[in-house]
Amino acid sequence: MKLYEYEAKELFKAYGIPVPDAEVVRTPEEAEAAARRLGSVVLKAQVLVAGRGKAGGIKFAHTPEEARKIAEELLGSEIKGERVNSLLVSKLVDIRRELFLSIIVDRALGAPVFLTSSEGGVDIEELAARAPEKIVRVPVDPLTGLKGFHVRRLVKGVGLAKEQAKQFSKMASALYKLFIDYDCELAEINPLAIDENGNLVAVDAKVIIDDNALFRRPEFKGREERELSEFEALAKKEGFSYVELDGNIGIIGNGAGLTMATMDTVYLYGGKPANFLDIGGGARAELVEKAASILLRHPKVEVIFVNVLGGITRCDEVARGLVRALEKHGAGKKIVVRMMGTNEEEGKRILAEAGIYAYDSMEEAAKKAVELAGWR
Amino acid sequence: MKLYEYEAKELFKAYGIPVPDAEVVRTPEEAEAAARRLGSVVLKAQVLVAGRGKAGGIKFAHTPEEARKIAEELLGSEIKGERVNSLLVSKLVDIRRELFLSIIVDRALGAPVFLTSSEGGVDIEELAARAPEKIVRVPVDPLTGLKGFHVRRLVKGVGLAKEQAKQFSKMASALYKLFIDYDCELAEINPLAIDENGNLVAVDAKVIIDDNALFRRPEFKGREERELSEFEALAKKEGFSYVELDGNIGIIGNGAGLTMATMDTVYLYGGKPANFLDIGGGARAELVEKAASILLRHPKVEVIFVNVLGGITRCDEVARGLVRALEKHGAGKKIVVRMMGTNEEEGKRILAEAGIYAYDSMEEAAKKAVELAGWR
Amino acid sequence: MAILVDEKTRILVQGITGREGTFHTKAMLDYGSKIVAGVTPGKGGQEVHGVPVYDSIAEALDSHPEINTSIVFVPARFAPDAVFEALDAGLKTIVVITEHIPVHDSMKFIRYARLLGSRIIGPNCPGVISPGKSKVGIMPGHIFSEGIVGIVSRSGTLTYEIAHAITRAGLGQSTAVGIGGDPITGLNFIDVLEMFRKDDQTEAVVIIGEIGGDMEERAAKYIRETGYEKPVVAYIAGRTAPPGKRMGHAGAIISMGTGGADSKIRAFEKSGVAVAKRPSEVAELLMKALRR
Amino acid sequence: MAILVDEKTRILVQGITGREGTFHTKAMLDYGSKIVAGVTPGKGGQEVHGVPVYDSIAEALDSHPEINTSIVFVPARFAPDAVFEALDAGLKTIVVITEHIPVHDSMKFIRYARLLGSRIIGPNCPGVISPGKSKVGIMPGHIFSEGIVGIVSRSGTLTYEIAHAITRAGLGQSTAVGIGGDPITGLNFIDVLEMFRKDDQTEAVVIIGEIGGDMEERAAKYIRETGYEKPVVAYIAGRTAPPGKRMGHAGAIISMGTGGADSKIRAFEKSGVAVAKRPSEVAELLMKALRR
Repeated sequence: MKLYEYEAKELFKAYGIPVPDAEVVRTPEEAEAAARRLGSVVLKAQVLVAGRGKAGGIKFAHTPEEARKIAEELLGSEIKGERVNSLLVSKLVDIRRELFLSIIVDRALGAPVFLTSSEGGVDIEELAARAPEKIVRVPVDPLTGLKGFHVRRLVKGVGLAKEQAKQFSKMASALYKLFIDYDCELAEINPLAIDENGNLVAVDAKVIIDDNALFRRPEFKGREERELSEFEALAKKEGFSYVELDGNIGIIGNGAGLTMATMDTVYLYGGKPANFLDIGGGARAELVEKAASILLRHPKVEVIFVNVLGGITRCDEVARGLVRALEKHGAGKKIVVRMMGTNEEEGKRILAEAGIYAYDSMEEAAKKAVELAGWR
Repeated sequence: MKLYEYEAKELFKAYGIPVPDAEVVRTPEEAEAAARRLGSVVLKAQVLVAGRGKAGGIKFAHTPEEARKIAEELLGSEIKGERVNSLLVSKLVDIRRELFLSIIVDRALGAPVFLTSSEGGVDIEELAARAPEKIVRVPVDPLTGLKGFHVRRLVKGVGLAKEQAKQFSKMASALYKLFIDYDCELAEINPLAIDENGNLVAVDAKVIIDDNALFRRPEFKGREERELSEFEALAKKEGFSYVELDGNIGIIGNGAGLTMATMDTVYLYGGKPANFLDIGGGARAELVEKAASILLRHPKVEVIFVNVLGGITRCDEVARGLVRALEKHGAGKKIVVRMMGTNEEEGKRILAEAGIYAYDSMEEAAKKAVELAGWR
Repeated sequence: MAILVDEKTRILVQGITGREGTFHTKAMLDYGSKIVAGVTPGKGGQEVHGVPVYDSIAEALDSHPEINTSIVFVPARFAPDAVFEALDAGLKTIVVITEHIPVHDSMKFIRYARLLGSRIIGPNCPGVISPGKSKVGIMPGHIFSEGIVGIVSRSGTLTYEIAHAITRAGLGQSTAVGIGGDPITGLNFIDVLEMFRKDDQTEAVVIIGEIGGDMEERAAKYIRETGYEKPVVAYIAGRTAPPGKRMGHAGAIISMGTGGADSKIRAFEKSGVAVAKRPSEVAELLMKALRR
Repeated sequence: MAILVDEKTRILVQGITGREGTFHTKAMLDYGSKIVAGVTPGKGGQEVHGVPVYDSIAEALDSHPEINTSIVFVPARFAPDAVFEALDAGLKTIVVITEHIPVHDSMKFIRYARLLGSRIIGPNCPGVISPGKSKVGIMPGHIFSEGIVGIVSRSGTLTYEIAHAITRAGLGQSTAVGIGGDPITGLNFIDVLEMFRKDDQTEAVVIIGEIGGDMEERAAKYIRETGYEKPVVAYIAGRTAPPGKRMGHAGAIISMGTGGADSKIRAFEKSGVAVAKRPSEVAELLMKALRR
């Protein structure tokens, strides 16, 4: 779960990481009042999509009136498809130098890794590609945690002097503590600015919390769904893995790998999936019915392609769920089924009774779905 | 540093470990008032020596008047040589069953180890000798800390039922947290009582904090010295390791092992040391002077035996310090010196000038000290 | 020979009294796996499909010192504790089926296992099967047959899909290892490739990768740099997945500019690994590589 | 041969710019020990007695990859961090001279070292000397001479006392190891006895124990049960120490009913280990055991 910038900065403040004085506003009037108090400000759209800066979501204002005008424009607008409901009005920092400091969960090492650079403010991925030697990587053993020598290595890596080294060390330690306490996948300060007084301040803040650990943070309960579209939220409620795509072929599979492979195969034959819906392992008829119902109601879906490899999942249960969903929602959409494995015969029999043919081969079924969806 | 029972119980309370309702009192009037509020009580002398129960430091009172009378007796009395300055007046617990629960730093494993038993209230060492199978030992890896399975093993070990198992588990986890947070060498609940309502309560509390870690707990600053005698406090102030013994031969050595061996050798030849004073490694003249001065002022010391093996410690510095101490405090006491190693010749010369002969052999010197002290 | 599990594997089921634990205990027993004990705290003394249940691993080991492998079905919140218990008890092979374990917990027990010299398979994995010898997992056993292809996969059902084709092609499998779909897993492709390298029974290896991370790229590099002697065929799921979206599980996500399928496919091809475009192509490429 | 340190030992001094670090760097260099680098954070670029100083071990290793041993003089509050840095850098032999390190910190880095396969000598120890080869410690080198007796000790100056007598007796030492006086140390007597067992140069072993803990009893049991082939002589300091008092350092305390000298002496005698009553008797007993 990704936090909004203002939420991440609240955490930063609680952990003693300096952030610019700021207010969250939801109306142009509030923006104006905030700017009156803060002076020259930057107004930042609070959205979760990446790249809001380039998309016009960050603007500067030097008078309260200007702030009000910008707020009027931004609030209610959409940035990369996400509606802007609030802005962070933040006192302008006179930035003399930009660094960055980030902690990620490194997959290859299986450990938290600090990334830092004396070149901040830039896109880290872009910097990693262009000049990887400018990024200092410091892994931390998850068993023993952060030690002084890790922090010294970071300080040396960015090349800071005494007072700034001290501030930076404190920030790095605080960020690590936050990273651990909140089960973060990512905790990032970019840019980490040095202002006109030589003080360090976190100008932006990015925190992603591991969804699987949210039970340890009940205060975030319910916030997970705010990133989701209507159908994503529906699917999530039922416990499905669901991703919205561009095409018109709705895909239901059991297991992430198989569902992805199904999606890939549809593309391979020239079709375009409308979504990715993984019903997981061992789904019963009711669950399959719910999955199918979501796609049957989805306006962009024209063909539904169900690909099931029976293991713990039983083909007869899948068939029963599908038939029930069709009975309820009507057969306005075309259905292609491929099934194999546990209770395959019974599943195929149930489908045949409802007039649905089930393929043995995933490729054959995919070709059929692509054809029915009008892609060839 | 050993905590008083009432201090340990304050920590217990802060960690959610239930303790009987109680008050610390310093006058008989306070004891009476406390008993009035609490009903039947037990008055417990707050001393740090072990075995206060058998020494008469724990008494029961069923009326406020009785409590007052007992307090009058106990306050100001001495228990095993330690003056009683305060009492813990504690509500009497109707104990139905006694367990114990302890966490120690296990030297052989290099890890915290839980000890628990369904036989509590007894002397653990005595139980360990009599029926070791009744003590359940559960080691914890210091790197990964306490896990649920450790606690379940403890619960199973003492054989508790549902609600009590739950209370016990909570206590064990809390005690471990305290043990870690306060750098304990020992954290112990003995007896851990089950009262008439089936609830668990810590009737006694013992906490020993690692002296080397007190810098992490500034709130204990200054409290370390309360266990010490006058000369122990003096020696501690100068950074010496010092232990008070029964005899009349004051022993100064450099290094704990050598000083102990010196003490042992004195005993071996029939003498009795008055103390153990380790000046440590690399002591300069001033420090040696201070060490000698302590013993020169000590009323029980008749002979001072200085045994120095020069390594980092230089014999000439030792000689100089000794001579200076003698100049200041006068030579009312006999001095026997053995020195060997770094700058030995110069040391011996300095001593010779002051009329002191220095032995090469530790055994010869020990014999001489024993003789001078009148033991043979 | 096979790797990781074989006829000498003696299994402890952690979380045996739960729905999944009970169901798969039966399935593993039916397959012929040697399950000797189960553990569920507080349920000691019961039996599940004839398997005795204990309150703790220590007690299970007291009665069954031959246990050498554990499989964990314990729910996510309690699974890390179960894994630590298994490590503390000295077990050297631990298969963690459980999904949704917080990654900070996984990092810890996986690192701890490495230091202790124990192997964690998973979390969030289908387990391991050495057909005809032992199945320590949740895969449908009948899809597999004893043979010469080693499979290592980040995916579950996709493995079955491909294993099925390999079975039908008459090649069969030496061992199929599902390393798990989480971002951090106990074994990576290289670990398993090394095992297959030394395994006599294995004549060819199939890697089933997916988007997310760079485990495939590392495996490709390893194959290239060590001159891997056995033919390797790969399939990568998620070629058409959009960046920034989790495709089913936490591990399968293109993020931070890495994890896309293209770079994985390119890396494999550079290492001489044939990459299948469709799952069914894997068996075809294997036949070609093995000149059958 | 000798154990732990020898002519191939290349030393890093952690805390080299401090008073103790500087003093003993000189003393070790004078003895002929090969000190190649020092570390003190923030003092990189300086030199101490000709030894280059770096800000971190990583930097020291960059310039001196031959470093295989570290000696730590860092003050107690910062010493654990220094040890973790050495472990993180992959150093396999770390001598921790520092005293007063909190025992909870020692527990962690010692356990971590064991899991990583590194050896911690200390904390609170005089170090290790293989006379004529290398001295990684604070002992006065001239007291020792190359020879055939392995010494393992919990004590500092008492070791010098006994080593001196062994030198005078013409036996000399293969290696003298001060394992440290803290309750928890990286190496115990058994660890070092095992090393001496395999060391050709060592023909007899001296154990210098003291009150506190049961390391001596365990060593005695080990000698008995493994049929230790080389003669062993022991001395125990603190026979006359009162219970419950710390005799000089945290490890030397009779507590919890254990740690007294009597049980240690009895255990050694039961194992055929000659126990000296006076320090000087050790050399005499050695001569007897070696039939010289």
